[in-house]
Amino acid sequence: MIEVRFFARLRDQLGCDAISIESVEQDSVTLVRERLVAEHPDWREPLSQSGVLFAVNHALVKSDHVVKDGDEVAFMPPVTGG
Amino acid sequence: MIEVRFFARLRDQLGCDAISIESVEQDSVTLVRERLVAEHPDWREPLSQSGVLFAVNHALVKSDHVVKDGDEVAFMPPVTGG
Amino acid sequence: MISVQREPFDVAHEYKQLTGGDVESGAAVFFVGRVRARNDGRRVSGLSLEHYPGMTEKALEAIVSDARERWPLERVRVIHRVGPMALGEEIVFVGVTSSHRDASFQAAEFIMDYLKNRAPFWKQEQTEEGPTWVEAKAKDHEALGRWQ
Amino acid sequence: MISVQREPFDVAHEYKQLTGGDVESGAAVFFVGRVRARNDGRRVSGLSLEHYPGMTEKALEAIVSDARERWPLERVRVIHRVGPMALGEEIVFVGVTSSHRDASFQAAEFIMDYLKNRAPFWKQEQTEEGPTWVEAKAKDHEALGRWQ
Repeated sequence: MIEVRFFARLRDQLGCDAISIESVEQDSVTLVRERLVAEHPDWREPLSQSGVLFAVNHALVKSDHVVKDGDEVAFMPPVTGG
Repeated sequence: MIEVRFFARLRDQLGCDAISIESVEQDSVTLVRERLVAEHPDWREPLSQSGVLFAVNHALVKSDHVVKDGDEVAFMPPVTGG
Repeated sequence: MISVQREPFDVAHEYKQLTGGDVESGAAVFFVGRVRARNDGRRVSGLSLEHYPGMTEKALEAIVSDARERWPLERVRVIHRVGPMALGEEIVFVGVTSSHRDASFQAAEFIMDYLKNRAPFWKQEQTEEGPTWVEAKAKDHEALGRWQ
Repeated sequence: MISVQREPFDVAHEYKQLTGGDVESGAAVFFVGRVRARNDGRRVSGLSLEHYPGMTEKALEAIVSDARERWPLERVRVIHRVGPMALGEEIVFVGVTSSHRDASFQAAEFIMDYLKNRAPFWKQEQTEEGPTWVEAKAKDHEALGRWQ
Protein backbone atom coordinates (compact mmCIF):
# COMPACT_ATOMS: atom_id res chain seq x y z
CA MET A 1 0.00 0.00 0.00
CA ILE A 2 0.95 3.63 -0.48
CA GLU A 3 -0.05 6.28 2.04
CA VAL A 4 -1.00 9.50 0.27
CA ARG A 5 -1.21 12.77 2.22
CA PHE A 6 -2.55 16.22 1.34
CA PHE A 7 -1.74 19.51 3.02
CA ALA A 8 -3.06 23.01 3.59
CA ARG A 9 -5.19 24.52 0.80
CA LEU A 10 -4.98 21.32 -1.25
CA ARG A 11 -6.34 19.27 1.64
CA ASP A 12 -9.20 21.75 2.03
CA GLN A 13 -9.97 21.58 -1.70
CA LEU A 14 -10.02 17.77 -1.73
CA GLY A 15 -11.74 17.49 1.62
CA CYS A 16 -9.25 14.74 2.46
CA ASP A 17 -6.21 14.51 4.76
CA ALA A 18 -4.86 11.14 3.72
CA ILE A 19 -5.81 8.09 1.70
CA SER A 20 -4.26 4.65 1.21
CA ILE A 21 -4.01 3.19 -2.29
CA GLU A 22 -2.60 0.00 -3.76
CA SER A 23 0.90 0.17 -5.19
CA VAL A 24 1.45 -1.01 -8.77
CA GLU A 25 4.41 -2.16 -10.87
CA GLN A 26 6.72 0.68 -12.03
CA ASP A 27 4.74 3.15 -9.99
CA SER A 28 5.48 6.87 -10.00
CA VAL A 29 4.06 10.07 -8.48
CA THR A 30 2.31 10.73 -11.80
CA LEU A 31 0.72 7.29 -11.79
CA VAL A 32 -0.40 7.73 -8.17
CA ARG A 33 -2.09 10.96 -9.19
CA GLU A 34 -3.77 9.30 -12.18
CA ARG A 35 -5.22 6.55 -9.98
CA LEU A 36 -6.47 9.12 -7.45
CA VAL A 37 -8.14 11.14 -10.22
CA ALA A 38 -9.71 8.01 -11.75
CA GLU A 39 -11.32 7.34 -8.38
CA HIS A 40 -12.20 11.02 -7.66
CA PRO A 41 -12.72 12.93 -10.94
CA ASP A 42 -13.19 16.24 -9.07
CA TRP A 43 -9.61 15.93 -7.74
CA ARG A 44 -8.12 16.31 -11.23
CA GLU A 45 -8.05 20.08 -11.26
CA PRO A 46 -6.70 20.69 -7.73
CA LEU A 47 -4.01 17.98 -8.10
CA SER A 48 -2.92 19.37 -11.48
CA GLN A 49 -2.54 22.99 -10.39
CA SER A 50 0.75 24.48 -11.39
CA GLY A 51 3.14 24.74 -8.46
CA VAL A 52 1.85 21.66 -6.65
CA LEU A 53 4.81 19.99 -4.90
CA PHE A 54 5.42 16.27 -4.47
CA ALA A 55 7.26 14.56 -1.64
CA VAL A 56 8.07 10.88 -1.25
CA ASN A 57 9.12 9.74 2.20
CA HIS A 58 9.59 13.34 3.35
CA ALA A 59 11.79 14.51 0.49
CA LEU A 60 10.73 16.74 -2.41
CA VAL A 61 10.78 14.83 -5.72
CA LYS A 62 9.78 15.27 -9.36
CA SER A 63 6.60 13.75 -10.73
CA ASP A 64 8.45 10.87 -12.44
CA HIS A 65 9.93 9.74 -9.11
CA VAL A 66 9.53 5.99 -8.55
CA VAL A 67 7.09 5.06 -5.79
CA LYS A 68 7.43 1.74 -3.97
CA ASP A 69 5.12 -0.25 -1.76
CA GLY A 70 5.12 1.26 1.74
CA ASP A 71 6.11 4.74 0.58
CA GLU A 72 4.46 7.91 1.85
CA VAL A 73 3.53 10.27 -0.98
CA ALA A 74 2.51 13.87 -0.29
CA PHE A 75 0.80 16.42 -2.54
CA MET A 76 1.32 19.95 -1.30
CA PRO A 77 0.54 23.47 -2.44
CA PRO A 78 3.51 25.84 -2.85
CA VAL A 79 5.00 26.46 0.60
CA THR A 80 4.54 29.81 2.34
CA GLY A 81 6.53 29.68 5.57
CA GLY A 82 9.15 32.07 6.88
CA MET B 1 44.33 79.49 8.80
CA ILE B 2 43.66 75.86 8.04
CA GLU B 3 43.55 73.25 10.80
CA VAL B 4 45.13 70.02 9.63
CA ARG B 5 44.53 66.78 11.56
CA PHE B 6 46.09 63.33 11.39
CA PHE B 7 44.66 60.06 12.64
CA ALA B 8 45.64 56.58 13.76
CA ARG B 9 48.72 55.04 12.13
CA LEU B 10 49.38 58.20 10.12
CA ARG B 11 49.43 60.32 13.27
CA ASP B 12 51.88 57.85 14.86
CA GLN B 13 54.11 57.96 11.76
CA LEU B 14 54.19 61.77 11.69
CA GLY B 15 54.35 62.13 15.45
CA CYS B 16 51.74 64.87 15.13
CA ASP B 17 48.03 65.13 15.97
CA ALA B 18 47.22 68.45 14.38
CA ILE B 19 48.92 71.49 12.89
CA SER B 20 47.70 74.90 11.72
CA ILE B 21 48.93 76.32 8.41
CA GLU B 22 48.27 79.46 6.43
CA SER B 23 45.65 79.26 3.69
CA VAL B 24 46.61 80.37 0.18
CA GLU B 25 44.78 81.46 -2.98
CA GLN B 26 43.17 78.58 -4.91
CA ASP B 27 44.13 76.16 -2.20
CA SER B 28 43.46 72.41 -2.42
CA VAL B 29 44.12 69.27 -0.40
CA THR B 30 47.08 68.55 -2.70
CA LEU B 31 48.52 72.02 -2.10
CA VAL B 32 48.08 71.65 1.66
CA ARG B 33 50.01 68.41 1.51
CA GLU B 34 52.78 70.03 -0.56
CA ARG B 35 53.19 72.84 1.97
CA LEU B 36 53.30 70.32 4.83
CA VAL B 37 55.96 68.26 3.04
CA ALA B 38 58.02 71.37 2.23
CA GLU B 39 58.10 72.12 5.95
CA HIS B 40 58.59 68.46 7.04
CA PRO B 41 60.42 66.51 4.30
CA ASP B 42 60.09 63.24 6.27
CA TRP B 43 56.28 63.52 6.01
CA ARG B 44 56.37 63.08 2.23
CA GLU B 45 56.32 59.30 2.24
CA PRO B 46 53.63 58.74 4.92
CA LEU B 47 51.34 61.42 3.43
CA SER B 48 51.73 59.97 -0.08
CA GLN B 49 50.95 56.36 0.82
CA SER B 50 48.34 54.83 -1.41
CA GLY B 51 44.99 54.61 0.27
CA VAL B 52 45.40 57.73 2.40
CA LEU B 53 41.99 59.40 2.74
CA PHE B 54 41.23 63.13 2.81
CA ALA B 55 38.38 64.87 4.59
CA VAL B 56 37.49 68.53 4.53
CA ASN B 57 35.11 69.72 7.24
CA HIS B 58 34.21 66.13 8.16
CA ALA B 59 33.38 64.90 4.66
CA LEU B 60 35.55 62.63 2.50
CA VAL B 61 36.87 64.49 -0.57
CA LYS B 62 39.28 63.99 -3.47
CA SER B 63 42.75 65.52 -3.42
CA ASP B 64 41.75 68.35 -5.80
CA HIS B 65 39.04 69.52 -3.40
CA VAL B 66 39.16 73.29 -2.81
CA VAL B 67 40.26 74.28 0.70
CA LYS B 68 39.20 77.64 2.17
CA ASP B 69 40.39 79.69 5.10
CA GLY B 70 38.94 78.24 8.32
CA ASP B 71 38.51 74.72 6.92
CA GLU B 72 39.51 71.60 8.80
CA VAL B 73 41.51 69.19 6.64
CA ALA B 74 42.16 65.62 7.77
CA PHE B 75 44.64 63.04 6.47
CA MET B 76 43.66 59.52 7.46
CA PRO B 77 44.82 55.97 6.82
CA PRO B 78 42.30 53.57 5.25
CA VAL B 79 39.52 53.01 7.79
CA THR B 80 39.21 49.69 9.63
CA GLY B 81 36.07 49.87 11.75
CA GLY B 82 33.15 47.49 11.89
CA MET C 1 20.44 23.46 15.59
CA ILE C 2 16.91 23.32 14.26
CA SER C 3 13.62 23.65 16.13
CA VAL C 4 10.07 23.45 14.86
CA GLN C 5 7.83 24.38 17.77
CA ARG C 6 4.50 25.80 18.84
CA GLU C 7 6.01 27.82 21.70
CA PRO C 8 7.31 31.36 21.23
CA PHE C 9 11.09 31.80 21.28
CA ASP C 10 13.23 34.49 22.87
CA VAL C 11 15.53 36.37 20.49
CA ALA C 12 17.74 37.63 23.34
CA HIS C 13 18.28 34.08 24.57
CA GLU C 14 19.03 32.83 21.07
CA TYR C 15 21.57 35.60 20.53
CA LYS C 16 23.36 34.65 23.76
CA GLN C 17 23.39 30.98 22.79
CA LEU C 18 24.79 31.76 19.37
CA THR C 19 27.63 33.97 20.53
CA GLY C 20 28.27 32.91 24.14
CA GLY C 21 31.77 31.58 24.85
CA ASP C 22 32.86 32.04 21.25
CA VAL C 23 35.74 34.48 20.68
CA GLU C 24 36.66 33.13 17.24
CA SER C 25 33.74 34.11 15.02
CA GLY C 26 33.53 37.87 14.82
CA ALA C 27 30.39 38.17 12.68
CA ALA C 28 26.82 37.29 13.62
CA VAL C 29 23.77 37.81 11.40
CA PHE C 30 20.18 37.27 12.53
CA PHE C 31 16.93 37.32 10.68
CA VAL C 32 13.62 37.49 12.52
CA GLY C 33 10.30 37.23 10.69
CA ARG C 34 7.18 38.42 12.52
CA VAL C 35 3.42 38.39 11.98
CA ARG C 36 2.42 41.65 10.35
CA ALA C 37 -0.90 43.44 10.25
CA ARG C 38 -1.01 43.79 6.48
CA ASN C 39 -0.12 41.44 3.64
CA ASP C 40 -0.69 42.21 -0.04
CA GLY C 41 -3.09 44.96 1.00
CA ARG C 42 -5.26 42.77 3.25
CA ARG C 43 -5.72 43.53 6.96
CA VAL C 44 -4.55 40.53 8.94
CA SER C 45 -5.51 39.91 12.57
CA GLY C 46 -3.51 36.74 13.15
CA LEU C 47 -1.85 33.77 11.55
CA SER C 48 -1.90 30.00 11.77
CA LEU C 49 0.97 27.91 10.49
CA GLU C 50 0.56 24.34 9.28
CA HIS C 51 3.53 22.11 8.54
CA TYR C 52 4.36 18.54 7.56
CA PRO C 53 5.69 16.89 10.73
CA GLY C 54 8.53 14.55 9.90
CA MET C 55 9.41 16.30 6.66
CA THR C 56 9.87 19.82 8.05
CA GLU C 57 12.94 19.13 10.18
CA LYS C 58 14.55 17.12 7.37
CA ALA C 59 13.97 19.92 4.88
CA LEU C 60 15.48 22.51 7.23
CA GLU C 61 18.45 20.28 8.02
CA ALA C 62 19.14 19.83 4.31
CA ILE C 63 19.07 23.62 3.80
CA VAL C 64 21.46 24.27 6.70
CA SER C 65 23.74 21.54 5.50
CA ASP C 66 23.82 23.09 1.99
CA ALA C 67 24.67 26.46 3.56
CA ARG C 68 27.53 24.91 5.52
CA GLU C 69 28.95 23.45 2.31
CA ARG C 70 28.93 26.86 0.64
CA TRP C 71 30.31 29.06 3.43
CA PRO C 72 32.66 28.65 6.42
CA LEU C 73 30.13 28.94 9.24
CA GLU C 74 30.44 28.48 12.96
CA ARG C 75 27.03 28.20 14.62
CA VAL C 76 23.69 28.07 12.83
CA ARG C 77 20.30 28.26 14.53
CA VAL C 78 16.92 27.94 12.85
CA ILE C 79 13.62 28.14 14.73
CA HIS C 80 10.23 28.07 13.03
CA ARG C 81 6.98 28.24 14.91
CA VAL C 82 3.79 26.41 13.93
CA GLY C 83 0.20 26.79 15.12
CA PRO C 84 -1.65 30.03 15.91
CA MET C 85 0.23 33.32 16.28
CA ALA C 86 -0.84 36.88 17.13
CA LEU C 87 0.20 40.10 15.39
CA GLY C 88 3.81 41.08 16.08
CA GLU C 89 4.78 37.60 17.29
CA GLU C 90 7.99 36.05 16.01
CA ILE C 91 7.49 33.31 13.39
CA VAL C 92 11.02 32.46 12.34
CA PHE C 93 14.55 33.00 13.57
CA VAL C 94 17.71 32.35 11.56
CA GLY C 95 21.05 33.07 13.23
CA VAL C 96 24.48 32.47 11.71
CA THR C 97 27.95 33.15 13.07
CA SER C 98 31.18 33.08 11.13
CA SER C 99 34.59 34.69 11.14
CA HIS C 100 33.58 36.26 7.82
CA ARG C 101 30.95 39.00 7.56
CA ASP C 102 30.04 38.05 3.99
CA ALA C 103 29.58 34.41 4.87
CA SER C 104 27.19 35.12 7.72
CA PHE C 105 25.09 37.56 5.66
CA GLN C 106 24.90 35.29 2.65
CA ALA C 107 24.24 32.11 4.59
CA ALA C 108 21.39 33.71 6.56
CA GLU C 109 19.81 35.02 3.35
CA PHE C 110 20.33 31.68 1.58
CA ILE C 111 18.67 29.79 4.44
CA MET C 112 15.68 32.13 4.38
CA ASP C 113 15.35 31.93 0.59
CA TYR C 114 15.37 28.13 0.62
CA LEU C 115 13.13 27.91 3.66
CA LYS C 116 10.60 30.07 1.77
CA ASN C 117 10.64 27.67 -1.20
CA ARG C 118 11.45 24.22 0.14
CA ALA C 119 10.33 23.84 3.73
CA PRO C 120 6.76 22.49 4.12
CA PHE C 121 5.10 25.34 5.99
CA TRP C 122 1.79 26.93 5.02
CA LYS C 123 0.43 30.17 6.38
CA GLN C 124 -3.23 30.79 6.90
CA GLU C 125 -4.14 34.39 7.66
CA GLN C 126 -7.10 35.55 9.72
CA THR C 127 -8.69 38.29 7.62
CA GLU C 128 -12.05 40.06 7.52
CA GLU C 129 -13.24 37.39 5.06
CA GLY C 130 -12.22 34.60 7.43
CA PRO C 131 -9.21 32.28 7.31
CA THR C 132 -7.30 32.57 4.00
CA TRP C 133 -4.40 30.47 2.76
CA VAL C 134 -1.49 32.71 1.80
CA GLU C 135 -0.49 32.60 -1.88
CA ALA C 136 3.14 31.79 -2.66
CA LYS C 137 4.98 34.75 -4.17
CA ALA C 138 6.76 34.52 -7.52
CA LYS C 139 9.39 36.85 -6.02
CA ASP C 140 10.27 34.23 -3.41
CA HIS C 141 10.75 31.65 -6.11
CA GLU C 142 12.88 33.99 -8.21
CA ALA C 143 15.07 34.68 -5.17
CA LEU C 144 16.53 31.16 -5.54
CA GLY C 145 18.03 32.18 -8.87
CA ARG C 146 20.88 34.06 -7.27
CA TRP C 147 22.19 30.92 -5.57
CA GLN C 148 22.27 28.75 -8.68
CA MET D 1 19.27 56.22 15.02
CA ILE D 2 23.05 56.33 15.25
CA SER D 3 25.26 56.05 18.33
CA VAL D 4 29.04 56.24 18.63
CA GLN D 5 29.86 55.37 22.21
CA ARG D 6 32.47 54.00 24.60
CA GLU D 7 29.90 52.01 26.61
CA PRO D 8 28.88 48.46 25.71
CA PHE D 9 25.43 47.99 24.19
CA ASP D 10 22.82 45.32 24.82
CA VAL D 11 21.68 43.40 21.74
CA ALA D 12 18.49 42.19 23.47
CA HIS D 13 17.53 45.76 24.31
CA GLU D 14 18.26 46.93 20.78
CA TYR D 15 16.15 44.14 19.30
CA LYS D 16 13.20 45.16 21.50
CA GLN D 17 13.60 48.81 20.53
CA LEU D 18 13.73 47.97 16.85
CA THR D 19 10.67 45.76 16.77
CA GLY D 20 8.58 46.90 19.76
CA GLY D 21 5.14 48.23 18.93
CA ASP D 22 5.60 47.67 15.21
CA VAL D 23 3.21 45.22 13.54
CA GLU D 24 3.79 46.51 10.00
CA SER D 25 7.36 45.50 9.22
CA GLY D 26 7.62 41.73 9.21
CA ALA D 27 11.36 41.40 8.53
CA ALA D 28 14.24 42.31 10.83
CA VAL D 29 17.93 41.74 10.07
CA PHE D 30 20.74 42.30 12.55
CA PHE D 31 24.47 42.27 12.23
CA VAL D 32 26.72 42.14 15.28
CA GLY D 33 30.50 42.39 14.99
CA ARG D 34 32.57 41.24 17.96
CA VAL D 35 36.23 41.28 19.02
CA ARG D 36 37.80 38.01 18.02
CA ALA D 37 40.86 36.24 19.33
CA ARG D 38 42.51 35.79 15.95
CA ASN D 39 42.88 38.08 12.95
CA ASP D 40 44.92 37.25 9.83
CA GLY D 41 46.67 34.56 11.82
CA ARG D 42 47.72 36.81 14.73
CA ARG D 43 46.60 36.11 18.31
CA VAL D 44 44.74 39.14 19.58
CA SER D 45 44.13 39.83 23.27
CA GLY D 46 42.07 43.01 22.90
CA LEU D 47 41.22 45.95 20.72
CA SER D 48 41.20 49.71 20.88
CA LEU D 49 39.10 51.76 18.47
CA GLU D 50 39.98 55.31 17.50
CA HIS D 51 37.59 57.51 15.56
CA TYR D 52 37.24 61.08 14.25
CA PRO D 53 34.71 62.74 16.54
CA GLY D 54 32.46 65.07 14.57
CA MET D 55 33.00 63.25 11.29
CA THR D 56 32.00 59.76 12.44
CA GLU D 57 28.34 60.48 13.10
CA LYS D 58 28.02 62.41 9.84
CA ALA D 59 29.59 59.58 7.86
CA LEU D 60 27.23 57.02 9.43
CA GLU D 61 24.21 59.24 8.87
CA ALA D 62 25.12 59.62 5.20
CA ILE D 63 25.38 55.84 4.83
CA VAL D 64 22.01 55.21 6.51
CA SER D 65 20.42 57.92 4.42
CA ASP D 66 21.80 56.30 1.23
CA ALA D 67 20.37 52.97 2.35
CA ARG D 68 16.95 54.53 2.93
CA GLU D 69 16.98 55.92 -0.60
CA ARG D 70 17.68 52.48 -2.04
CA TRP D 71 15.26 50.33 -0.03
CA PRO D 72 11.91 50.79 1.72
CA LEU D 73 13.05 50.56 5.33
CA GLU D 74 11.22 51.08 8.59
CA ARG D 75 13.66 51.40 11.52
CA VAL D 76 17.44 51.52 11.24
CA ARG D 77 19.82 51.39 14.19
CA VAL D 78 23.61 51.68 14.05
CA ILE D 79 25.83 51.53 17.12
CA HIS D 80 29.61 51.59 16.97
CA ARG D 81 31.80 51.47 20.03
CA VAL D 82 35.11 53.29 20.42
CA GLY D 83 37.89 52.97 22.99
CA PRO D 84 39.25 49.76 24.55
CA MET D 85 37.38 46.45 24.16
CA ALA D 86 37.99 42.92 25.43
CA LEU D 87 37.75 39.64 23.50
CA GLY D 88 34.17 38.68 22.64
CA GLU D 89 32.79 42.17 23.29
CA GLU D 90 30.42 43.66 20.76
CA ILE D 91 31.96 46.37 18.53
CA VAL D 92 29.19 47.18 16.10
CA PHE D 93 25.45 46.66 15.77
CA VAL D 94 23.38 47.24 12.64
CA GLY D 95 19.65 46.54 12.80
CA VAL D 96 17.16 47.09 9.99
CA THR D 97 13.44 46.43 9.81
CA SER D 98 11.28 46.47 6.71
CA SER D 99 8.18 44.85 5.34
CA HIS D 100 10.46 43.21 2.76
CA ARG D 101 12.95 40.49 3.67
CA ASP D 102 15.25 41.37 0.76
CA ALA D 103 15.32 45.03 1.69
CA SER D 104 16.33 44.37 5.28
CA PHE D 105 19.07 41.91 4.30
CA GLN D 106 20.49 44.12 1.59
CA ALA D 107 20.32 47.34 3.58
CA ALA D 108 22.09 45.79 6.58
CA GLU D 109 24.84 44.43 4.33
CA PHE D 110 25.11 47.73 2.45
CA ILE D 111 25.46 49.69 5.70
CA MET D 112 28.21 47.33 6.92
CA ASP D 113 30.07 47.48 3.59
CA TYR D 114 30.05 51.28 3.54
CA LEU D 115 30.84 51.57 7.24
CA LYS D 116 33.92 49.38 6.61
CA ASN D 117 35.12 51.71 3.84
CA ARG D 118 33.83 55.20 4.66
CA ALA D 119 33.36 55.65 8.39
CA PRO D 120 36.45 57.03 10.18
CA PHE D 121 37.20 54.23 12.63
CA TRP D 122 40.62 52.64 13.12
CA LYS D 123 41.29 49.44 15.01
CA GLN D 124 44.41 48.85 17.00
CA GLU D 125 44.92 45.27 18.13
CA GLN D 126 46.76 44.15 21.23
CA THR D 127 49.05 41.37 20.04
CA GLU D 128 52.15 39.61 21.35
CA GLU D 129 54.26 42.25 19.55
CA GLY D 130 52.38 45.09 21.24
CA PRO D 131 49.68 47.38 19.85
CA THR D 132 49.30 47.03 16.06
CA TRP D 133 47.17 49.10 13.70
CA VAL D 134 44.92 46.83 11.68
CA GLU D 135 45.51 46.86 7.90
CA ALA D 136 42.56 47.64 5.67
CA LYS D 137 41.49 44.63 3.61
CA ALA D 138 41.24 44.79 -0.19
CA LYS D 139 38.21 42.48 0.14
CA ASP D 140 36.34 45.13 2.11
CA HIS D 141 37.02 47.66 -0.60
CA GLU D 142 35.94 45.27 -3.36
CA ALA D 143 32.69 44.63 -1.49
CA LEU D 144 31.52 48.12 -2.49
CA GLY D 145 31.50 47.05 -6.13
CA ARG D 146 28.26 45.15 -5.79
CA TRP D 147 26.36 48.32 -4.85
CA GLN D 148 27.57 50.43 -7.77
